[in-house]
Amino acid sequence: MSVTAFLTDSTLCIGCKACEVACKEWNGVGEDGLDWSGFSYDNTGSVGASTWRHVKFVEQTPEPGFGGNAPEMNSWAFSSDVCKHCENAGCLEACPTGSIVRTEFGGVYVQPDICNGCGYCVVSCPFGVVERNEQDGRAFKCTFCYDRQKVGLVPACAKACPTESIQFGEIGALRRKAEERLAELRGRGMRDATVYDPVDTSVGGSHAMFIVRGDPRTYNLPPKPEVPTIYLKKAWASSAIAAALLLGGTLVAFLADGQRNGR
Amino acid sequence: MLNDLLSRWPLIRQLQTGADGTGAEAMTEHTRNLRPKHYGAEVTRSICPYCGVGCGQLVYHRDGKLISIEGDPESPISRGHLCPKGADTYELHTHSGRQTKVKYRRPYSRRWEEIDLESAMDMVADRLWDTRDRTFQETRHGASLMQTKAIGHLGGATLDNEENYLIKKLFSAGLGMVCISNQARI
Amino acid sequence: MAENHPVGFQWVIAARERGAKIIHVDPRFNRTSAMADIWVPLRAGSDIIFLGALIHYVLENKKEFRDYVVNYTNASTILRDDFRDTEDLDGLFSGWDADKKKYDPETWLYKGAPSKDSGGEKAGHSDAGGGHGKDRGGEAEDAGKFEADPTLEHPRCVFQVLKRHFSRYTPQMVERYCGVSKEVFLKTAEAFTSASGPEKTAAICYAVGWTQHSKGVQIIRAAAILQLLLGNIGRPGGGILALRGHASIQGSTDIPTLYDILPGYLPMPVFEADSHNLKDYIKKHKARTGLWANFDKYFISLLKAYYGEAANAENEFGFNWLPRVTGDHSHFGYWLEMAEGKMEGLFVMGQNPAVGAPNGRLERKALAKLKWLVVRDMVETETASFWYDSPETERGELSPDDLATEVFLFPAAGTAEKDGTFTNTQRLLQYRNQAVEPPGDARSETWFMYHLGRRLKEKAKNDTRPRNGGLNALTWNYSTRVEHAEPDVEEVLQEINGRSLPDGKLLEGFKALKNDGSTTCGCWIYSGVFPRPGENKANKREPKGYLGHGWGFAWPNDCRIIYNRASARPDGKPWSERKKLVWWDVEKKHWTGLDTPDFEKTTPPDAKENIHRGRGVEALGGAKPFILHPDGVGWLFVASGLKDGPLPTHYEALESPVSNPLYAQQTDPAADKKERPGNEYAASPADPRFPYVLTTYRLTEHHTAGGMSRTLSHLAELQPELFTEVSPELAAEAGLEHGDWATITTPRGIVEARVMVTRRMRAMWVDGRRIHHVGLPYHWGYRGLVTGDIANDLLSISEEPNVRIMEAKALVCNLTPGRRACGAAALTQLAANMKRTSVSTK
Amino acid sequence: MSDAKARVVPVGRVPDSSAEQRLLEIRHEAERRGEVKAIGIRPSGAPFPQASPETGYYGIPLLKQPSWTWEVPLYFFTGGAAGAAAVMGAIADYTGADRKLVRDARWIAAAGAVISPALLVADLGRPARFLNMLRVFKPQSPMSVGVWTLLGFSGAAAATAFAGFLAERYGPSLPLRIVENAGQAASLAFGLPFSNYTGVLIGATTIPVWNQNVGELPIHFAASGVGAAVGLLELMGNDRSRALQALGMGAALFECLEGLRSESSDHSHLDPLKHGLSGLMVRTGGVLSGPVPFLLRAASLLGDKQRSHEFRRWAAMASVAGSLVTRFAWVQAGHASARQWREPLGIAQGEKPELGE
Repeated sequence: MSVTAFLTDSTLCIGCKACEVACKEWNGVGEDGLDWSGFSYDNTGSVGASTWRHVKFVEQTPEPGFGGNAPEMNSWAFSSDVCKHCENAGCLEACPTGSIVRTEFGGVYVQPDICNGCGYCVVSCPFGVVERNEQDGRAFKCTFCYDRQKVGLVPACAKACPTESIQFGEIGALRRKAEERLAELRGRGMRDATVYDPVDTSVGGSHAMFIVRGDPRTYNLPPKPEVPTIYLKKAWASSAIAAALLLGGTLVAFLADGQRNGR
Repeated sequence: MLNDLLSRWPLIRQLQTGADGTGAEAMTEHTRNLRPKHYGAEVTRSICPYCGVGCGQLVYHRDGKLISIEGDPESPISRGHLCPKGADTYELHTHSGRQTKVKYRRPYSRRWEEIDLESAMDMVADRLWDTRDRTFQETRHGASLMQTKAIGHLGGATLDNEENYLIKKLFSAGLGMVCISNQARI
Repeated sequence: MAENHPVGFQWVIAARERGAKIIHVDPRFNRTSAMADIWVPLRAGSDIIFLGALIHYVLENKKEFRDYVVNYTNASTILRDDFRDTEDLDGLFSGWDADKKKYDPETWLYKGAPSKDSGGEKAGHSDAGGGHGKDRGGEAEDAGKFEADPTLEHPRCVFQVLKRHFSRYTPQMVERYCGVSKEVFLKTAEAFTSASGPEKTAAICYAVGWTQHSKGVQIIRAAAILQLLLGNIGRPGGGILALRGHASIQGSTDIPTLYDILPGYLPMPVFEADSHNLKDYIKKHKARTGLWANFDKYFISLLKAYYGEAANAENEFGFNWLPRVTGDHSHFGYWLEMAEGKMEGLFVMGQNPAVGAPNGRLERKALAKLKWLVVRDMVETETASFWYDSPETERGELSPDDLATEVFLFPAAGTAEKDGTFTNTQRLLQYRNQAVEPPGDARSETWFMYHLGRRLKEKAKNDTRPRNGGLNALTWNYSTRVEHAEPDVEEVLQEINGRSLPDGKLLEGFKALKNDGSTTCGCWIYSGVFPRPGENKANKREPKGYLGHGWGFAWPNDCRIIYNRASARPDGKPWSERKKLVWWDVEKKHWTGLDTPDFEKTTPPDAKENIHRGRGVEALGGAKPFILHPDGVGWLFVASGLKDGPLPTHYEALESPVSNPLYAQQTDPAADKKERPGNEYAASPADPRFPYVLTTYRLTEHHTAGGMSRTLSHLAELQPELFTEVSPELAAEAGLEHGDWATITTPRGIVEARVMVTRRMRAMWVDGRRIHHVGLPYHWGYRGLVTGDIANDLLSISEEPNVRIMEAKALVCNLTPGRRACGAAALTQLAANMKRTSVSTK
Repeated sequence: MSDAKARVVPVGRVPDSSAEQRLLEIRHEAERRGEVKAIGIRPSGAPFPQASPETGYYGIPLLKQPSWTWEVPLYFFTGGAAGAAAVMGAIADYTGADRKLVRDARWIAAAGAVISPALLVADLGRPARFLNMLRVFKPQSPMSVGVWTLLGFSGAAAATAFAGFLAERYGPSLPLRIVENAGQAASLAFGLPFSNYTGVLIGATTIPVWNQNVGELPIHFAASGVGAAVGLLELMGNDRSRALQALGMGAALFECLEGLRSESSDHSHLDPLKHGLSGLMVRTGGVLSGPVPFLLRAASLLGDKQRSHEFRRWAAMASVAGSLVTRFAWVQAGHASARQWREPLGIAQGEKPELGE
């Protein structure tokens, strides 16, 4: 039993969406609306309560003579998004019921038998992943296939992925692999390749890393995701001041009032 | 009893261990005993029904019911991977839009009727026999012809070799139908 | 390939990661282009110019793999003096009969070969045969006699003819008419040719983007010439891979549900030409040398499998029970007859022509002329519901109240609910095992056919008219399981494999077949799949080694790379260590290697050929890898068997905005337009009413006509609506807004689609003009979770001369902003568009 | 039609590369900005959606909007008012203020103690599972801390009011007195955090407009709660209390300062407080909570008795309404902020504000 992670390498992703479907098939997740978006071939939009894997389609300008894999061009990039399973997870810390737990594999898991749908995790996720299913009432997101991992199986998305763009394994090994892959890609001329793994922010790194070409913001990957617990100190300090002001103010007001009343 | 209840209260576990309520202490029995849905199920080897690549599939089932269909890691073709269509094979078999009864539409009717399978087979056999009998040409200008052009068949690329074999054998070699075609052009 | 065969594409990605270069040639930048190193946006329909220019580049720059070309192709073969090329006749080869609109292929023969005037139709050139009944080789019996010049210098040798034929297919021509700049072309040519030779190989993968043209076969032929010149056939990493779109579309041609062939590519007897007797039929189709020298064994064993004990030498093994082909009974051929009311009944199994077939309006209206229709599918397809739910019922062309057709919709079993084998795109047979019972009254086609056959045989039992001879003789004794009386599928597979008589022992391969009626075999190329009881090789799942032997069964003889003798030099040693596949083991004196040699195992490489006089495969000697061909070599020039010429020649699509830049002959002369009311064409070239090039395609999220994907929520949501892809330039010209609607019309149909403006589509400069492409995926129809207009309604029913495929990848259309009219007004709008005389642009 | 045709020997028109280049530039401009400055040029097909470092991922918001419905902001209101009222009641009692004021404050606290949990339960996706909130105690989760605080406060405030009621009805007794006193002490202790923790609750989230104001929100919410509590007490007839007047003045002053703070900053993350529906709501709430009651109270100090009374009533009503609007406004601002896709990506705002409601 080791701590595991995803490494989603968008330079290998062909945008087939097998991960989306395999995830839904395994987890019994329903469809997410039958609307055409016009955002390239992305008709899902984002991860949410009813989409736990989501392939993004980033179109740029193709030029004849340069395929999308050419180092000079990154013309149509695909990247499969998923819950980041943060090292410091906002949803996990926020959950008041203990429904969200950290598993032995390092994943962040919402226990469906506990969640009461308070919705606090929704506003605590810096990646906009977890969402309340309004029909069901509970919050849902990628389970990291905790059930499969428990018996040593690979998560459904990683298993299905035809080109092994979604890799799954021990987190340390994957981090090393990501670095090696980055060096290799840069060596091939893809100087715009980067690894997205926010280790230097309060999120402290994630169990879902990404290799993308170009600015991660293009893929809706925030440059500085923060776990909201960093605001707690300031918030409670403010709360204490507010309480002190209330207590002091009230005391002063009533004491002064009493004095004036000549008591 | 109360003791048992208390011992299952994560707060008590929290107080005992000083944990922060995010780990094992907050897990339920259900979570602790979580197993994949196909745990211990029967598995049958199959092949993906969609395109011509021929990816291996593992069909998990229990008590005659499908549980899940996923890639076969042993396949030298697919190595366990599937595309979005292949990954949806379970839904293909289990979705609510599947037909399970023979539907029949009478001439000039505006609606379907459900009929039972054996009668439907008899009806089709009767029509096939009748049309063939009326349209069959044994010879033309004294040369062997042995055909009917009044009945056609279309389809085969989604079917099994054995099925295609029986179609060609019965329709062509047995009944003399020549208008037989499918998706393939070779 | 990434679009439609994602899992197969993993191997392309794996190769790319090891340094392979991927070149993607497609009018639009799709998911495959996104993974490629080079993207070549090519004007739809200009493929032969492009491939011809690659061939020209190879020949001009002496990039050919000389040893391979000299030894393993017919480059040295000398042609007849009276052969005339398209260069001489401005787009026609010698032998064109303008009245009959067909070629007499006599002058294409090799010099020294005897004339082939055999009295009847020439094999492979019959009007009736689609071409499925391939010519057995350079024209039966004596194909092995010809003259050759191994120096390749003779002016009439194939190599020199080829050079001349493609001399005007230059980079400049590509730049001007393919929309591909010279730089991109040269970059492509350099990349492709540099990856060929003893140390390297390059593969060409194609799908229907190449086949669905009025000259589809010749496009593939051009690829074959290129690969033969570069020595990329029969070698690992080489070849031309047809990426096929259905699970067993390969199987359905091997064991065909087609009108003009029998299992194993044996031709259906044609009326008159093949009517008379078995002896003549065999004489006509049997070759003297090569594998087709055993034609009689394959054929008689098939008749024995069909008719069992009733088939004997006296009754020519039941040869006259087989129906005779009298014309074009292909899908389009008989459908047009259906439209004329000449057919009564139709079975449709696992296909959805109401959506998937060209000119859907004509196809659907033809269904209304039937007396009865039987549809078998897992869902209610558009085909099953044409009588109440089609555009024609909405537009008032059809009404259930006047429609007499009886419709039966049988629920079909899914793949997990039945046993059976699929043959995948690499000729690999894989057995599927039943996991669960189908729901309700859903049954397999095996069940349906078996029980239908049982009923008919019962009806025919006491009817002794000649027409029932075959039916009564037909072997139909398959054992059934208790549950649903489902027949034993393995028994059918065993019948396909073949047995020896009278002991009934299963055969180990097609070499054991006899021509005296002492063997049965349902499909000779599949023989060996079930060599012993209990050993179903298609169901084996123990992959070993480089090519996964032990997993399934590849025909023939479990050989994974066909013609693999070509992976070794004439002397039997591999061309290189890096690219070794099979080779001659000097000590053990047999062929060995990483693949099963598809060559005679013990024929040494130095075995002398005796093509001019010998018989069978032995006559080819030890260094002729292409054993199906009577001369044992790969054909740069096809002397016989093709109906539109021995060499690929560029013709414009039947509908094209461009004049043929190379020849006066605008389109493939032998292509059949089937032009008639309801199947009209735009004027060609450059019909001002239809200024844009239309090309149709699939998306990875859907499967063909959608019956297996639009009905499923997880796939429907991924591509929920029909959309059309246009370049920003075209959007500006036609006044289209992204996300809004556009109406696309052709002379046949009118559809509306959401507009996707994308730079992945490019306006091209072709001969000084802007050529715009309109891209349109075709999966939608009027049933399922997501519906939309049927793109295939725009296509015409046309027939490529060799295989009778329609042209779906290059035609012309008009494109206007906004939605189409509804109801009968849609037809008015369609008619109005036909009457337009000039293009009005915003 | 004929397939034959005269052989065309054309001299190809070469595309004019400078014009092509210019077209390309125009297209790029159109895609980036959604419009083209040059007059008379129709950008080819553009604008069509783009994903880029400037446009993000098609402008699809990264963050999810809060799933909360009206119950939650109403809960913020009732909780804030009840908590502040409990504190005032207790202090008033300890300082020996008017018994009616003490009683009324206790009743407000008690009412809040009953309504607040009901609102909180009603907002849950699975209300029946409310008790799961008590499975764990997570100091790192303001929601968890808040729930436990609510539990303590509700119990204490309800007990205090109930005991007081019994004592008045059936006469005092020692047990009642103990309960009343202990309850009052506990409501004071819980009321202090309870009156402002909701500021922590929304401040410690990923919603930019909330977390960027995390240092002010609890104070802001406490002032709002005080304003509401004072207003309610005054409306219940305690409109002679100068202590309440002073507290009301203080709360209004804090609200004025809060308004000034946000209005004087032009950080884009504050946009939801100023633009669109949420901006309107915030400003309305702010005016009703700050300047209006402040001025009315100031006026009431100057005017005659009758006028003074009127002004205080109006001030009380403004404060209560202001507090209520403020709570809804902040939740609304959270929605708007979550839609601001540029914020979490750190992309500078373009010319047009992106706050379509």
